[in-house]
Amino acid sequence: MLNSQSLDVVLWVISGWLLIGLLGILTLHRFTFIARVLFPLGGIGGLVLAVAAFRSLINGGTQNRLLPIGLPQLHFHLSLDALSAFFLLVLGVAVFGISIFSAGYFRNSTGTAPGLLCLEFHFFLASMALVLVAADAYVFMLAWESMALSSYFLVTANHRLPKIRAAGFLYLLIAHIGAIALLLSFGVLQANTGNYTFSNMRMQSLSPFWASVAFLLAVFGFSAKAGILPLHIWLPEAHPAAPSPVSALMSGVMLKMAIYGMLRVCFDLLRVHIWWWGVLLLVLGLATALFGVVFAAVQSDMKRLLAYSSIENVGLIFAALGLALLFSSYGMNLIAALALTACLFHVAAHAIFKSLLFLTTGSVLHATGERNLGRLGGLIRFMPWVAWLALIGILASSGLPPFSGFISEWLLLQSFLFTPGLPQPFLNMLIPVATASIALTAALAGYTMVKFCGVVFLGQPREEKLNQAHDANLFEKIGMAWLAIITITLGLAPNFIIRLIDPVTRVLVNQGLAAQSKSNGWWLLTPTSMARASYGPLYFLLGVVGAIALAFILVRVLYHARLRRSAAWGGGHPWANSRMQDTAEGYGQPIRQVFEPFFAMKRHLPKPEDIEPRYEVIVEDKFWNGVYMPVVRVTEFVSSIVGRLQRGRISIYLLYSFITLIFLLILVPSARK
Amino acid sequence: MSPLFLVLATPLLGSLVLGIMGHRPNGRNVNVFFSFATFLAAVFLTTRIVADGPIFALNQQFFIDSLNIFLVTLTAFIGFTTSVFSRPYMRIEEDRGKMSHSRMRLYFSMYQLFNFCMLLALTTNNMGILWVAMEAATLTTVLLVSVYRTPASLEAAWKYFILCGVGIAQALLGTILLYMAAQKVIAPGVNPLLWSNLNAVKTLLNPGVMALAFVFLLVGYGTKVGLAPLHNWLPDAHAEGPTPISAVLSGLLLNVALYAVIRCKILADGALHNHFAGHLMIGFGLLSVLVGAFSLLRQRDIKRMFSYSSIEHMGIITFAFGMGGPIANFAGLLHMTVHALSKSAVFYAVGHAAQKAGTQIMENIRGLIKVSPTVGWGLMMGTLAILGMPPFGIFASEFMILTSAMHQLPWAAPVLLLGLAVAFGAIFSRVQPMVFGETNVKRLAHPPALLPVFLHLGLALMLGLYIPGYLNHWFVQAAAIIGG
Amino acid sequence: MTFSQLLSEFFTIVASLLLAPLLLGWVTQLRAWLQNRSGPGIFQPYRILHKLFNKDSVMADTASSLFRFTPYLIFGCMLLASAIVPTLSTDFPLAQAADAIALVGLFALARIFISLAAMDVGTAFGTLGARREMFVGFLAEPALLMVLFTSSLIAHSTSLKTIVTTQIDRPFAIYPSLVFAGFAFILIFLAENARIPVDNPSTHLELTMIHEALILEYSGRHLALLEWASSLKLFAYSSIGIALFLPWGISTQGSIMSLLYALPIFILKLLVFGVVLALIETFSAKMRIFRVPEFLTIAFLLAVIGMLTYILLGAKAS
Amino acid sequence: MTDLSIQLINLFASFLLLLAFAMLAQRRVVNLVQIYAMQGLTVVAATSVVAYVTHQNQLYYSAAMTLVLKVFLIPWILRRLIKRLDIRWDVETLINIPSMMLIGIVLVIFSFNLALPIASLSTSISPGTLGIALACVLLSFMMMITRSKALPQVIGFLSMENALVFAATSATSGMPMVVELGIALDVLVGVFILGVFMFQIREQFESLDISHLENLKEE
Repeated sequence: MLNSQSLDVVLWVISGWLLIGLLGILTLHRFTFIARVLFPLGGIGGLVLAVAAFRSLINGGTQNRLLPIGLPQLHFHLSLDALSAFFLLVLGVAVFGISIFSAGYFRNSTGTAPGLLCLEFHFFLASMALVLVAADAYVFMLAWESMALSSYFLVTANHRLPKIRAAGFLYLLIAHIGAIALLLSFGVLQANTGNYTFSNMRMQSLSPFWASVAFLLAVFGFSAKAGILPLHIWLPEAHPAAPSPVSALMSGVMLKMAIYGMLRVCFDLLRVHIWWWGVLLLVLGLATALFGVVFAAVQSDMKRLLAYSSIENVGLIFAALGLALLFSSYGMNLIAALALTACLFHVAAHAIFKSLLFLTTGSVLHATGERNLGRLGGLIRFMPWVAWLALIGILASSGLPPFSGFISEWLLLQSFLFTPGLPQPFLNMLIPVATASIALTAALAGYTMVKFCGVVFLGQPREEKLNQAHDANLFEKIGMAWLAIITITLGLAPNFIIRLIDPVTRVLVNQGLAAQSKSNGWWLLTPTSMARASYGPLYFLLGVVGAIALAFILVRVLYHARLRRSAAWGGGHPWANSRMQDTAEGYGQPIRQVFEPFFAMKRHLPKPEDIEPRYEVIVEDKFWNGVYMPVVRVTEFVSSIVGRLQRGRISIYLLYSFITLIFLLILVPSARK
Repeated sequence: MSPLFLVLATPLLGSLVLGIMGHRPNGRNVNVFFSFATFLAAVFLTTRIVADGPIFALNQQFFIDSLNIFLVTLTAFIGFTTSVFSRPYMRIEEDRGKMSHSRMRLYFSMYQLFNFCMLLALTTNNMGILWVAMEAATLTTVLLVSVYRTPASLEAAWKYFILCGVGIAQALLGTILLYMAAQKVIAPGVNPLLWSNLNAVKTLLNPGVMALAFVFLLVGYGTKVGLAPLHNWLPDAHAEGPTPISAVLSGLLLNVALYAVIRCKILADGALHNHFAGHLMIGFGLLSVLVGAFSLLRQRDIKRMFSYSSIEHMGIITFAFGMGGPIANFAGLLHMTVHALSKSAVFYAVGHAAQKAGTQIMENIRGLIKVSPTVGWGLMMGTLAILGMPPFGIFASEFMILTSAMHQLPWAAPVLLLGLAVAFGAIFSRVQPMVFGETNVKRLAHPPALLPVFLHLGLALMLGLYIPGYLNHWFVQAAAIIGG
Repeated sequence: MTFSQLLSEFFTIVASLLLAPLLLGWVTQLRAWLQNRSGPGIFQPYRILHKLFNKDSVMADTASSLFRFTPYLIFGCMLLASAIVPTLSTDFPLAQAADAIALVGLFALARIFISLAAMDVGTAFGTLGARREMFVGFLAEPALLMVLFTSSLIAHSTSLKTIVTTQIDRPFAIYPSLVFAGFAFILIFLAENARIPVDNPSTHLELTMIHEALILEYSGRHLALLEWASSLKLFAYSSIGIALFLPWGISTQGSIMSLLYALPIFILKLLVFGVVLALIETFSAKMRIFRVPEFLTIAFLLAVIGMLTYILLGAKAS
Repeated sequence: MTDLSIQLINLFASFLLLLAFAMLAQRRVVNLVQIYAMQGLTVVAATSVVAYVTHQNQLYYSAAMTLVLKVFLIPWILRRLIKRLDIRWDVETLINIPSMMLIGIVLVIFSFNLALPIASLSTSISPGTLGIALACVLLSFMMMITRSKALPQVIGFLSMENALVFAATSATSGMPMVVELGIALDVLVGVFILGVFMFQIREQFESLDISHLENLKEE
């Protein structure tokens, strides 16, 4: 009884968000009301959502509802099972932080009216939640497309700039094409029964061919949303273009909707698994991860950098997903559960720390009006809150113990080390390469994050105006602090999260890790057995802290604490100034050198005779010229041919009808049979 | 029978009155009045149908069943909203000296006559009268398209006239063959041209004649539907006439022509016992989708662009009916309805946008939501509705069409995917900068009538989320009638 | 968690704290001898540390709290690192706290903080050093992970304890994969501990220096802690090498006697290790900074090949 | 008696076909109008014969209507147009005459084959003529395609109408009266509209050459 309510709660929250949006549009220009009342309300809604989802995760079981709207033959089917609940939990937790932050973030001066922003923002939230509880193809697609649409309007909030408009267009186009692919995939899954409910799709048993068709269409559709190679092209354009809280939502939460879709289709709707599906996802994911992190390392715009790092993380999640698929296709369900746990854990971890990082960029943007790393620096002195909170996010996202990013990485590598059990020898060949690329990705992520943090917050300010930078306001602080706390919790109490993930994996591959990790005590993370591997983040933390304390005390006791301040040593150089620090470009230089073939680079080197010499390097994505431009050219060519149909000569038009008529008349005899 | 009589008589009377009274300042109001009266009559009729089912009238010369009742109502409704829209629109045109008094008179009286012809074509049971009504509709719209008397409009009207005239002639030949086939099997004394009678005996009709007849009918009425490659008149005619006319042409006349095609298909299917008719329609449909979509990429004139999108949508609908089956037919009918609503809404918005900017060339229309947000959002929302974005109704119908295509004709699904994707890219990449961005144009002399725009969009939105019971009932029944 | 476990843990920590500077001194001394110099003696590191601790520490005006906090953290990380690697016994509580992956993560944590600290002051040298350090790191770190994985594949476990015990218990056998891994490890060792040919700990030449550029702004006790930390790092790496490649002699049960018995063997191994290191450093020349990527890529590939060979042969066997 | 009438109808039919070819071959507009009138006359004759044989009075009405409309009224209007617009010049065809003839013959054969299987179903007294009617339709269609001036196109259009009426007569011995009326009305209105149009086209383009009507097209 108590349990059956949590889906209702979710629905109430969804309708509440829609209501808030409408309120926003009614009070179009009353800024303070919208910012200080409506947005926090939405945040509370997120919290409620999280609680409801948490409860249904604990209580387990599936709840269904049927709303009397939608198509006459197909009313809205909604259901809440462990998978949806987990993602709802992530959504709710993230939204709480982000909404509170937005309450302090949005200024009255932005191009779009605040009420409109409020509407779009909350419709975005509602559609995401609806995606997660959809139980038939129509509702799912409806919510999916509304999600794309509302986020599009948020991205183009500042539509005065042509660049942002272009980004928005590219985003919506790719999202729409992906959506059509998904639609077709559902068309295959319903197996011509004309019944689009997921429950019906589960019952269908498709032939391997049709199953693969559905799978491939789904992969296409969801990769378009998740930004998997080669459909990533919109992501680094669209995410930075949006206002920072929206970027946080898109990078942190919306990408996970694609993951949810993949899990739903691959593990829930498609009951059969074919091994090469897993390999495909694995390869796609790893390629994306490596690509994303390498590009992130050379960016000089802080939000673009984060966007590329999102591509990397989603790639890792995809890889874990593929590994799980691979294992389950061979019936090794326990290890599949391990891989899935890694996947879901990273979903949660990334959702939180990436939102946190995007929010910090928001505060920086407000304080300095700068996004370009080359013009920032030294902000830790003016905005310590933001800096230290950002540091937490950075440590998490570069996968360092004892933070959340490390756990998922650890689980992922553990599940990789199990692969020698696979029956196919040449799959085993894949493993070292895969593991190596994951390790490389992780290391490069560290590189990138040091660049991000070091250039933005450390060093000396590269511009005069940075000295007037102010710290985040209260709402912003609360929002970011919340996310930071969650990040730390994820890192220190992984077993707690794993116990939440357990029901999900039980639903998907009817295996779970909770029992195992319970048996070895809550403080130790032991996926399979003590002898195999164990990691105790609390021990770890205690060890480090203890050692630090020991050192500190010993130094104080045995020696002294005298400290003198003086100017930094410029290496004997009299005119040392902030311009001599390494720029973002300079920091990315080694990566550019090592991964030269990845990039399409345009360099401008200063010449001796230049009056004001400048060094400039523009790194571009090879996929744009390699994949997208050709498609565009072909389309234009075809359209030019089609255009020839309309040449204005009436005789020619008559000729068309004449020929059509004759052609059809020739067909007539065939009809008699 | 009285409501049906009212539905037909009101616009006819209206055209006479408006023709006689000549141009007075309140001519536009009279126009609105008559359209509204027609709409009321249609609503009255609808209630009657909802109450006591299909009816015949005037010894079976007229009939109303599930397949045409919603089209009648839709036609009357959009006829009314368009008259409301053309009040300020034509007034501004007049102020700008594009319309003389005599032409205003012509415009209003022909507008009513045109509505009459469409309603006649929809309600008649007689295939011959259907043909006559279609021809008459062509003639009236020719006059409406050429009402500006500019070279471009004359050229468009001329092409429209010649191409559709020839097409319609083919339809006449088809009708004659139909008659010929019917005479064989129908008992003497029973009128062999009445669709209901034909439908009763359709299985007995000679396949050879019916195949031939259907080809001529398809080419004939297909020309008016604007199926590629018979579509060439359409973009010209829709782009050069006054915008209200573009709205009704795209929103209503195409539907009426398609309605005629469907009636013929039902008979042909009955006689042929194979999918000949369906396959022809599928072929035409896919071709139209592709041609429409790829032509969209080359447009500079906004009204031209949206008329190509009409071609594309007609292609989708034809494809759906060609595919047949309860789901696809249902989707097709829904698509007809929602497309009519959304496309006319788009044309209203486009009309005002073009008037603001003083041009139809898209490069010169910018920043609509800055100068007048309602027009801007109207255009944006309408475009999204047309592009099949949820929660608008077109998404629902496309959802059903695509998913059922994926299993009945898997090879056709990629074609549709391509068409839809290209159309989306083409239209949206042009509309976005028109709605967003900076501008320096000034407000209009007369406040634009935006009620119709949002009324239509609201209905389209509703149909995406909730379809009323009786409408659903009609659709299901009509889908059953169409069969396939 | 028995008393003997705690004892052995404590014993290990103390041993590493004391032995680490000695190892450094030993290597320096050996190098001096090999270069026909009379070296400073192997206790020199202690003297240096003592001196530095006594000095006032001077800090740049622009330095933030992060800068002050970092040396303690680095020291802590390195101490923990040498505490979780089984040097004398495999039976100690912290063994469960962190496995091979966590160990690598620990090093990464230290690296990232030292680089951030170096960037904090905002001088040209600091950022330059940070960049180079991270640059060396992003190739060395995965390579180290690969090396560890090669042996964890053999032991079917990533926990160092299990790896070592399986190595000891198993009858002696030469694993080709371990040979590759060993070579890779040596290269990584040199790179990570700022030894010739990658870096030269005894110069301050801005064209080439990496480690020294990082800690250029530090002085006094902070510098002392960093120096001690780096010697601890050297020690930790050496003990990793020992644990992975010649673990024999490490006691598998934590009794005091076995510890006392294991200590001399371990020290012996360390001495040998120092000799090898000194020889390498003497006979090889410092390479240009631009050559470092190639050097590390080779290490990385060697490690990957190590894993591959294991799976190849394993696949053939099974 | 009936066989004679059948022969008569067949005769008229072939005469109609001949006229269609003549129209295809004719360059002078005035003569085109003449031929059109003769076509109308032929249709009238055929219709009245059918009416006489089948004793359907309504066919007499339609014959009379055709006579008034297509033999006198419309040709008169066309002649006035020609005079007023002063267009007595020769019409250059887009394809040269001989090849048009060849294509025409092919079309005739084609439509005969098309009509053959269903001719037996014809309820009229002379089934064979359906093929001819079909051929006439296609031929006038082709004429519309190949003429580059407005007026000849219209004439082609009208002759197609004629062929259709003939088809109605020959295939089904006449459509119901109401339909006939509607068709006639439409044709008449159509001609008027065309007439008005040509003046407007004329004043806008200083010519009736359709090649001027090619401005609306895709770049």
